[in-house]
Amino acid sequence: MEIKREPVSDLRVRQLTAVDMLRGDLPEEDIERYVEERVLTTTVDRAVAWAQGNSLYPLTFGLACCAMEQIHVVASRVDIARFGFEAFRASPRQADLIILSGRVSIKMAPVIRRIWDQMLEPKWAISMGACCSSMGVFNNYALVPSDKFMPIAVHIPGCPPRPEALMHGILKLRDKIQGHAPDGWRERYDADGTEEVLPDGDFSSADISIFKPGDTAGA
Amino acid sequence: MLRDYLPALVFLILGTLVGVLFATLNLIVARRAPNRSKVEPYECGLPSEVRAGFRFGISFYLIAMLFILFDIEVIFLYPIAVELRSFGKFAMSETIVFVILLMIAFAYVWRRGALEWK
Amino acid sequence: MPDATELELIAQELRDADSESLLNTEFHRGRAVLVANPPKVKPVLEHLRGRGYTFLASLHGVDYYPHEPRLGVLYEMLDRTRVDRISVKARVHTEDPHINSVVDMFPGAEFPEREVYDMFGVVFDGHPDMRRILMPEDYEGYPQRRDFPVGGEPVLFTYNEEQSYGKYM
Amino acid sequence: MSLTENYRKREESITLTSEPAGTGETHELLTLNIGPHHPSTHGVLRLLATLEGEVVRDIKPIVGYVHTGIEKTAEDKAYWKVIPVVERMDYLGYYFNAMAYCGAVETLLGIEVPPRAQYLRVIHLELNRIASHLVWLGTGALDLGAISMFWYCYREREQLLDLFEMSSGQRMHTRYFQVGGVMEDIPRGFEEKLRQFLKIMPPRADQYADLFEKNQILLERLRGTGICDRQTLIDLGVTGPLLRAAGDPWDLRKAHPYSSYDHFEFKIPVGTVGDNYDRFRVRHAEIYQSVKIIQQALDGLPEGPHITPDRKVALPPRHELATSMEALIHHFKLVTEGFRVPPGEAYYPIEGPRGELGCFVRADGSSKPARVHMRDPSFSNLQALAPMVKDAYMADLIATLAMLDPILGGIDR
Repeated sequence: MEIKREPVSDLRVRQLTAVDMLRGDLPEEDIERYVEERVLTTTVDRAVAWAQGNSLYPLTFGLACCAMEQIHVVASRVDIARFGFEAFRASPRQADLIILSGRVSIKMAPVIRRIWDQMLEPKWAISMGACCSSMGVFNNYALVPSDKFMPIAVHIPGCPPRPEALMHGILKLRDKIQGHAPDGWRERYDADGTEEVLPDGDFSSADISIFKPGDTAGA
Repeated sequence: MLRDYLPALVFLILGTLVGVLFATLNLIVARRAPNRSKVEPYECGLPSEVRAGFRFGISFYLIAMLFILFDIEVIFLYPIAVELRSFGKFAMSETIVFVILLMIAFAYVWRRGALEWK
Repeated sequence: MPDATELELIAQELRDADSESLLNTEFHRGRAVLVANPPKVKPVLEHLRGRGYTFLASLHGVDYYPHEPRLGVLYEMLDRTRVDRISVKARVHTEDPHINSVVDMFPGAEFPEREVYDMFGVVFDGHPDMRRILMPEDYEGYPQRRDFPVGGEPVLFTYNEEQSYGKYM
Repeated sequence: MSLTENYRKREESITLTSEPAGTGETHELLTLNIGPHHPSTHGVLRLLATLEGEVVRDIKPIVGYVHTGIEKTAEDKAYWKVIPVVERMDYLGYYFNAMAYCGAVETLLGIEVPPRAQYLRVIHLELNRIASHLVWLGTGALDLGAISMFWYCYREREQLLDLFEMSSGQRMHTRYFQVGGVMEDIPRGFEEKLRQFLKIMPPRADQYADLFEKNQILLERLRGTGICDRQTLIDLGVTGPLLRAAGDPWDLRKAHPYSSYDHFEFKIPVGTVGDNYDRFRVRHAEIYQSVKIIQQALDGLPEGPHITPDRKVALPPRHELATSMEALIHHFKLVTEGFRVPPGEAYYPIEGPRGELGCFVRADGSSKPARVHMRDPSFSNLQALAPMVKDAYMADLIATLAMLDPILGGIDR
């Protein structure tokens, strides 16, 4: 009489391999594959980057009209708390992301540089809005583009950018922190020949700072 | 006899270990990149206006002491409140005496006007 | 708004009180302006306050660049009971840009006068705290004057990429 | 002498540390910067406060940290290109800035705004007043610790910005007002959405009142603090809710009606004591009045053009360009050089959410304004901060600043 054997379930197979593995008579490469499936191999940096990326503490810092849209990012519709960034810290000592939301006047630039210097080390800066990235609507004597005195990680266009745009910018920063940075427009459209012509020598955007760190002339 | 004090000893050691660890871990692991303005005090983004030899007023100290006094009183009530049934009547009366004593102190402080801010 | 005739009446009163206090009166699109002689601005404002214009709505500077005297200071007076507005204009040269401050009559004029000094360089004598208000303390030049360049960076194109001052710091 | 010492030397005139450490009755005087970057200064305002223990003895507001030279940029643009620049001054009352500027240019040009455009302008002005008051209420209560008020206020503000986006395409700085009227007529679904909003707003405003009136801490902190009598406020040039809270019913919408405000029937909330609690009640009551105005304006919205038919000032509609030659010439003239305004000066005051917002425009006959100056209410209201908080506690300073509702974009221009 034919014993009706039910199909060998995947669970059954896993139990048998586990038993063999425990008894030690699993062939060599099967052990390798067995461990491979179960252990998430990573490096310390990627683990730290994963943690930092997912829990950025922004600084309560608003300059002008973009700050009004930045407040909307915290409000209930475009809720930044879904991604873990809603703990806005008031003091630069506890914050690791500064969102420059608004126009940076020449009187405010040394103050911002000083706050940036007083933030602790894994720190990033988002320049929100056209006025902050490139003096936007007011190309005049009173404004300073923020990447002239600060290393900026993400520029967000718009005047003011929508809260969703700021959210998108912060998520782009998170990808950048976690190692898989989205490629900029030059890579996306492989626009070779439009690279920024920088003078030779090692050159980081913080070096072209008009105001030396800690210098508050005019504050 | 010594054995039943072992948990307290282990608890003590673990407490100090964790305390010291949290205090010093930052000094060991943290990435240090000091610059001129990072070491200066943070005062709303400007060089601090507070002069070096500034002496805080006595009222702050007074308020702090009063707070500690009455806060510790509340902390003492917690363990009693948790295990009141097993302690029995004696603990209840003991707590009442304890609270009355502190109420007297509170009345004295209130009448002397130490709570109003000068 | 005081209509043309009432403006002339006020002007006539002022001239009777002090002959060279008023230089001219302007009436355009319903806006009455008394052009006052700069040293005599305070008596004119005092007289207007007597007539009921007790609220100094606004005090601001204007640079009449091609026409001399260049720097103008305008006082917008408001009579709150009759809801009536009149303006007083005083024009000074850039060589000696001095005018009396009205802070003792209208305490609200302190910030606007500092702003006119900051933007145009008109010094208000008798002002309690004559300093720049909007620009940094050590900023040279008066930005709002017509001959002050608007500044800002030239927009970079391929033909003027070389002169971009961001690069050759 | 390094720059930092030099900085302190030059700042001698404004810091009180130059005198020897003056001692008050019980404490040594402390000069503290409630500076540009501070959670409760509603923008980049720096208050140089001299404290004696917890009591504020003297306060010096120092502004200019967000000065953008807007008035200088406006002199470099054609008349109708100045509107986006001027709108970014007081970034919570952008419709008011545009209204003041367009009013001034229209008086200079002497053109008549069609009634439909006036009604549309009143609707958007009052919606913007509600939005500005919601930001004041949300962040003001946040400063005093009532965090939940922030979430409720910003729920309504999101709906308001949806309405702005529906009528003009953008949430903020919409450039909806044009010289001579409004840019576009309102789309089809706008009226229903606006009526829906008007139906839910008053009950929502009652919710704010419940959150505020039953919160004993807030009432304790607001009643009797930051009092300033009427005469000092008038001398300092203060207008708007601050002056109305002190008992003076001065509102330009009633005193000097512009843009057909006299067609609507609404009341002016006026306080009695003039303390922070009255300021809250006045602004909160203004939300209801604005809803009433919008309701009447929406019901009585007249038909007709949404912008002045005068082709010298307003762009001709697109479909006309294909057929008529004059429209093409007008279009070309306006787009390239813009319209010229005959020489003259105009000062056009309107009632902003914070007080009298007057725009002074001087025209020299060219197609660019020779001078644009905005008399911003917050600029004068900030001067009244010192008498309000003299000899008050530090906590009352924060409450008074929250109820003063300064907007630094308007102060620094």
